[in-house]
Amino acid sequence: MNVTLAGVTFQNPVTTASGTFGSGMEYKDYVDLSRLGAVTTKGVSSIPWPGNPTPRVAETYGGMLNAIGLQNPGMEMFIQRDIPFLRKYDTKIIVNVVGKTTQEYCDVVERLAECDVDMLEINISCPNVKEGGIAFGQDPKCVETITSELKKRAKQPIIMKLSPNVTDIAEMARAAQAGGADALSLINTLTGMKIDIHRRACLLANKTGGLSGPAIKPIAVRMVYQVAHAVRLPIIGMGGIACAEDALEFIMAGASMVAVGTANFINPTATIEVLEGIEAYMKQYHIEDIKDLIGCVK
Amino acid sequence: MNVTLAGVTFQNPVTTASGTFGSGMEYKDYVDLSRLGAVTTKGVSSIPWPGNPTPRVAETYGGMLNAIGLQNPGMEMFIQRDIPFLRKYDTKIIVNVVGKTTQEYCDVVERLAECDVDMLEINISCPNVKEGGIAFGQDPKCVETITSELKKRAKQPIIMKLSPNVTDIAEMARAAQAGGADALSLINTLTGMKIDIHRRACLLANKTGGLSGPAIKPIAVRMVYQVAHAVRLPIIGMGGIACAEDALEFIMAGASMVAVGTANFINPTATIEVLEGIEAYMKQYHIEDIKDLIGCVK
Amino acid sequence: MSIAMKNKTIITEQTMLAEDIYSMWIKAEDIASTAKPGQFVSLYCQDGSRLLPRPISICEIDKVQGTVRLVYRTAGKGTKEFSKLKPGDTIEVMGPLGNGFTLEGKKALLIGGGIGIPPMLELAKNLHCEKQMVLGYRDTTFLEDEFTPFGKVYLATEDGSKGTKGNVLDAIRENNLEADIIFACGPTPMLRGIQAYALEKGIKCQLSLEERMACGIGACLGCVCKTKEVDHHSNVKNTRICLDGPVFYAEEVEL
Amino acid sequence: MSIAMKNKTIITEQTMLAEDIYSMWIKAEDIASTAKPGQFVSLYCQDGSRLLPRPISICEIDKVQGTVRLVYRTAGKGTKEFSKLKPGDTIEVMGPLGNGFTLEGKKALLIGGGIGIPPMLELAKNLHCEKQMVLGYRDTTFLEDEFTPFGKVYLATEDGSKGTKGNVLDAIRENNLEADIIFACGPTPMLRGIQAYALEKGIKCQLSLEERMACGIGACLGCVCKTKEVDHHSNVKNTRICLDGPVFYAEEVEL
Ligand SMILES: Cc1cc2nc3c(=O)[nH]c(=O)nc-3n(C[C@H](O)[C@H](O)[C@H](O)COP(=O)(O)OP(=O)(O)OC[C@H]3O[C@@H](n4cnc5c(N)ncnc54)[C@H](O)[C@@H]3O)c2cc1C
Ligand SMILES: Cc1cc2nc3c(=O)[nH]c(=O)nc-3n(C[C@H](O)[C@H](O)[C@H](O)COP(=O)(O)OP(=O)(O)OC[C@H]3O[C@@H](n4cnc5c(N)ncnc54)[C@H](O)[C@@H]3O)c2cc1C
Ligand SMILES: Cc1cc2nc3c(=O)[nH]c(=O)nc-3n(C[C@H](O)[C@H](O)[C@H](O)COP(=O)(O)O)c2cc1C
Ligand SMILES: Cc1cc2nc3c(=O)[nH]c(=O)nc-3n(C[C@H](O)[C@H](O)[C@H](O)COP(=O)(O)O)c2cc1C
Ligand code: FES
Ligand code: FES
Repeated sequence: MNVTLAGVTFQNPVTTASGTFGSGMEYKDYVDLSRLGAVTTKGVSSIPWPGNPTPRVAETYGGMLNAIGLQNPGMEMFIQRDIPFLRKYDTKIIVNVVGKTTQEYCDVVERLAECDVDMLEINISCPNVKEGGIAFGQDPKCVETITSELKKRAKQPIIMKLSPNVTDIAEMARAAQAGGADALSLINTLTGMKIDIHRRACLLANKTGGLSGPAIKPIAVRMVYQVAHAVRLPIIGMGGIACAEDALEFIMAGASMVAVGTANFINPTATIEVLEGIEAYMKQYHIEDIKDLIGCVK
Repeated sequence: MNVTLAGVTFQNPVTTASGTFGSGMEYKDYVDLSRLGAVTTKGVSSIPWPGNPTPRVAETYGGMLNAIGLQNPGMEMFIQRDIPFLRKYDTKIIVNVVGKTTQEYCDVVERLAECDVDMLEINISCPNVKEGGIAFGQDPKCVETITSELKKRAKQPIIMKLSPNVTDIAEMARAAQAGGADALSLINTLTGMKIDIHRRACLLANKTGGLSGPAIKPIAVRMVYQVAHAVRLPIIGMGGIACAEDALEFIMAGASMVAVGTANFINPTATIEVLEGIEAYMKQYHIEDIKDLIGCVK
Repeated sequence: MSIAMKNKTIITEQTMLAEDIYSMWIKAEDIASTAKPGQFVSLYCQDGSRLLPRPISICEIDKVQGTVRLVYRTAGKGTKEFSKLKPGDTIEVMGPLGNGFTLEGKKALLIGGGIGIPPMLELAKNLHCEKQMVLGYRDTTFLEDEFTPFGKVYLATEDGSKGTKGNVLDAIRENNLEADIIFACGPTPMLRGIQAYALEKGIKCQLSLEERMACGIGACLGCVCKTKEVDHHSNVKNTRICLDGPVFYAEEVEL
Repeated sequence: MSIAMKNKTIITEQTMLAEDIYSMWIKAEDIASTAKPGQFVSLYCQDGSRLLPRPISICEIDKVQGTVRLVYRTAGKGTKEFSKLKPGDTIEVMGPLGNGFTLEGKKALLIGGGIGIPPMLELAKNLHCEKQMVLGYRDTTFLEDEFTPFGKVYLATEDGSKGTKGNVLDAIRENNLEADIIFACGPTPMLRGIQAYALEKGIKCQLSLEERMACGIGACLGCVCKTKEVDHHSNVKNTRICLDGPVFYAEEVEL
C-alpha cells in the first residue's frame, strides 16, 4: 500500500485533512496514529493567530461550513509541542503552513527547514481570513511566485494546496508546477453562506465560511481528475471523503494520496475505516500495487 | 407577494429552474401552474439538439449530477407547442435560451422577439455541452459581449444566467450589467464527477456533469449575496431550494425571485410548498411586502 | 392516463426470496386499481442524503387487497435501506409510471433476465394466450415457482446450476421455443440479443428498458433511449424511457 | 480522563415533559460509569443529510442501570428526529465529553435557564451542601418537581405565570438568595448577567457555556470562547468549550 510522493515514502495513502485532526492529539485515543500514512496538521503561522469570532461552524445539507480563521498557537509552540508528540508515532508529518503575507509564509517555511517534519503543505486557499490564504490561490501569477519563493527556502518537499473557488483549477496547478511545487493538495473548501431566516442574519460570525463534507465530493473528484490530466505532480486528494469508496474515487481520478477531513468529526475512526476499506477493495480485485489504481480512470 | 423584475410583474416570487420542469406539461397534474410566479422552460436552441449519451444522471450525496447536454426540440416546435400550452395558465413564461455560437443565441432571441413570452433567460453557464454554454459564462469580456449582442435583438427583458464555476461571480455579474442585462439568474450547476469504482469508469457517459440539489445551496446563497452587493440588477436565486426556508435564505441574501430545480424530481409539489411556506413565514412575522425581505441580510 | 401521485404507503409484507433478493408488498390502492403489467413505481429513500427515486417494476397487483408487490435486488444503499423496512413501516412511492406491456399475441415468450424477471409475473397473470416463460439467472434462482401456474417455465443459469447453462437465448434455442410475440425485460446486453433475435426471426417483440432516472415522469430528459425515428415529443431520435417506455417494440429503439 | 467512544446505544425510555421538551434515557454503561455532572454527550442523527453531532448535557446518571438521561428541546431537525425515536430504537452517542462541574462550596445556588436546567439535576444529586435551585423559563415549566428533594426551588418565568416574573437574577434578588458558590447553565445573555452578578458580589461561580460544535473533542477549534488569559493549549485568548469546558469559572471567560 505504500506510495512515494516527491521522494517521501508513506506506508499507505491515507492522511488527514488539515484543520480537521488538530495535530493528532485529540484523536490518538480513537486512531492508532502509527497506522496512518501521514498526519497533516492544522495550519501553522509564524505567530499565534486568534482566528475568527464564533459561531465558527454551521451544518449544511450533507456538509458543513467553517470559518475558524486559522486559529493556531504559532510555529514556536507547534515545534516545541506538536512535532515531538507526532514523532512518537510511526507516521509521516505534513505541516500545513499559513501566512498573511509572502514574508509570513517564508518565515514558517524557513523555521520548519530546521525541524524534523516530512513535507510542508502550503495553504494558499483558506477562504476564511481577510488577508493571505485564498487571495494567493486565485491568481496563477501569485501561485507561481509564492511557490517559487517558498521552494527556494524549503528543506522539505512542498505541496501547494489549491482552492476550488477558481474558474480553472488546471491553470492553478500548472502555475504551481511552474513555480517548482513538489506535489499538490486539492481541494480546500468552497466558499459558502448560511442564513438564519429567523434572526435574519448570517449564521457564521464571519458571514461566509468554507463548505466541506460529502456534499462537495463530486466537485473535488472532478478537480483531481482535471489536475491529474494537466500536470505531472503527485496529488493528495480530499473533499468529502468519508469511506473507502469515496477515497477510491479520488485515487482512480488521479490522487496518489487521500486525506480524510470533515468525516473525522462524524466518525472519529473514519481514517482507519478508509484505510481498511481500500485494503479490502484491493484484495477483492486482486490488486497488488495501489499504483495500478492511481489515475486508472481515463 | 408580487414582485416586479425589469418591468415584468410576477404574482409571486416562485418559478422553476430551467431543465427541471420541462415546459410544465409533465408537472401540470401535480402543480396548478397558474399558482406559480413563472414557469422557466428547459433551454431552447435554434434547431433540435439530441443531447448527450446516457447515463445522463447520477445521484451524489445530497445532490445529483446531470449531463443532459441540452437536449431540446428546437425553437420552432417549442413555439408551436409549448408557448400555447403555457399561455393557458395564469403564469409568466421565462424561456431559457441556449446556443453553440453567438449567432445561435441571436437566432433564438430574434425568433422569440415575435412570440408571446415574458422574459428570456440566457444560459451561458451549462457545463454539459462542448461548445457554447459555460464557455461564454467564464470570461467577463464574453459575458459582456454576448449580453449586449442579445440585448440589441431582444424584445423581452433578458436575464443572464451565470455559472458558479468562476473565481469571481461578482465580476461576471458586473460584466452582464455592463452589457445591458435586465436581470441575473444564479446559480447554474457546479461541474462535478462521479466514478464507479467497480467498473473503474465515470458514471456519466459525458464523464463530468453539473452538480445540483441541496448540497450546493450554501455556495449559491453566498453567490447571490455577493452579486446583490455588486450590481443593481434584480436576481433570480436558485441552487438546492427544496423548501420555503431555503427560498427565504436566497431572498434575504438578495434574490427577488427564487427557482425550484432538482427538488421537483424528489417532490413534484415542491414549488407550491415553497410558495405556501413563504406565505406562512410572512404571516408569522407580519411582513406585508416581500420586498422587505429581499436583501435584508446585510 | 391516471395521475401518479407521490404517497406515503404502508408495507404489508417483506420477505427475502434469495440472497440479496427481496419481495415487498405495499398497500397502495390507487396504484393497485390502475396499474398495468410492465409499469413501474418510484420508491423514495428516507435518508435525506439519497435524493433520487429508485425505479422498481410492479411484480404483482392485488386489486382486492389494494396492494402491490415489488421484487428487488439490494444493488446499493437505497435498496439496502428498503430491505430493512418491516411490515407497518412506511415508504414513499410514486406510481404507476410508464406505459406497460401491450397484451397481444397467440403464443408468447415471456423472457426475464435477473431482476427483469419480476414484471413478467403480473404479465403472465394478465396475458390470456399460450405462454412460455424463459428465466435467466447468474446462479441463484428466485420466483421461478410462481410462474408455473401460467405455462411452461424454462430456466437458464450462467453457471449451469439449473436449466440451460448459458443465457436466455441459449435456453430458447435448446428448447426450440417458438412464438408470435416476445415480451422481455432484463439487462441491456440480453435485450440487445433478443432484439436481434426477434428482428431476425420476424417475431413481434416488446422490450422493457432500464436507464438511470431523476424525475421518473418525463421532465428531466435523464432517461432517454435512442430511437430509429424522430420522437414525437423530443423532436430528436431520443425517447423518454420513464414516460414513453419503459416498454418499446424492438424495431423502435437502438440499444 | 477516560476515552469517550462513539457507540450505538439503545433508548430505554422517551417521554414528552412539556411542549417541545423531551426526556430520553439511553443504555450507555460506559458513559454512566464515568460521567460527571456538567458533562455532555454528542448525539448523531440517523439521517445522512445531517452530519454534525448534537451536544446534549447529561441530566441524570443511573449507575446501577447503566443508563443516562438526556432532556432536550426540539430546536431543529436533529432534535426533532431524536424525539421520534422509541424505546428499543438505537441512537449513536459519543461521551461523556467535557470537564463537568467541580463539586465545591457550602451554600450553593444552582441556576438553570431553559434548556440549561437539565444538567443542574445531576449536579443537585451529587453536590453535598446546602442547595438553592433557581430555574428560569420563558413560559411553560418542566423538570422543576424533580429538584424539590434536593433543596428549595425558586422559579422565574418571563410571562410571570409561575414564580418571579422576570429572569433568574430577578428571582435571586426577590428572594434575597445568598451563596458562596454559583453553578449556572443557560443562554449566554443569562450567563453574562450571572457572571457580572457573581464578580460584583465576589461569589465563586462556575458557568456552563454553549457554542456550535463540529468535532466535540477539541480538534476543530469550532467551539471556542474568549478567555481573559492566554489559553494553555491554543496559545491565544481562546479556549475550547467542548474539551476544556463547557464549565468555566466566571473570571476565566469573556462572554
Ligand atoms: C424501469 C425500471 C424498472 C426497474 N425494476 C426493477 C425491479 O423490479 N427490481 C429491481 O431490483 N431493480 C429494478 N430496477 C433497477 C433499480 O432501479 C436499481 O437497482 C436501483 O435503483 C438501485 O438503487 P440503489 O440505491 O440500491 O443503488 P445505488 O447504486 O446506490 O443507486 C444510486 C442511483 O443510481 C440509480 N441506479 C442504480 N442502478 C440502477 C439501475 N440498474 N437502473 C436505474 N437506476 C439505477 C438509483 O436509482 C439511484 O438514483 C429497475 C430500473 C428501471 C429503470
Ligand atoms: C455543551 C452543550 C450542551 C447542551 N445541552 C443541551 C441540553 O441538555 N438540552 C437541549 O435541549 N439542548 C442542549 N444544547 C443545545 C443543543 O445542542 C441544540 O439545541 C441542538 O444541537 C439543536 O440541534 P437541532 O438539529 O435540533 O437544530 P438545528 O438548528 O437544525 O441544528 C443545526 C446545527 O446547529 C447546531 N446547533 C443548533 N443550536 C445549537 C445550540 N444552541 N448550541 C449548540 N449547537 C447548536 C446543531 O448541533 C447542528 O449542528 C446544548 C448545547 C451545548 C453546546
Ligand atoms: C474545521 C476545518 C478547519 C480547516 N482548517 C484548515 C487549515 O487550517 N488549513 C487548510 O489547508 N485547510 C483547512 N481545512 C480544509 C480541509 O483541510 C479540507 O481541504 C476540506 O475540508 C475538504 O475536505 P473534507 O470535505 O474532507 O473536509 C479545514 C476544514 C475544516 C472543516
Ligand atoms: C436535469 C437538469 C437539467 C437542467 N437543464 C438546464 C437548462 O436547460 N438550462 C439551464 O439554464 N439550466 C439547466 N439546469 C440548471 C438548473 O436550472 C439550476 O440552475 C441548477 O440545477 C441549480 O438549481 P437546483 O439545485 O435547484 O436544481 C438543469 C439542471 C438539471 C438538474
Ligand atoms: S427520468 Fe426524467 S425524463 Fe425520465
Ligand atoms: S467542537 Fe471541535 S474543538 Fe470544540
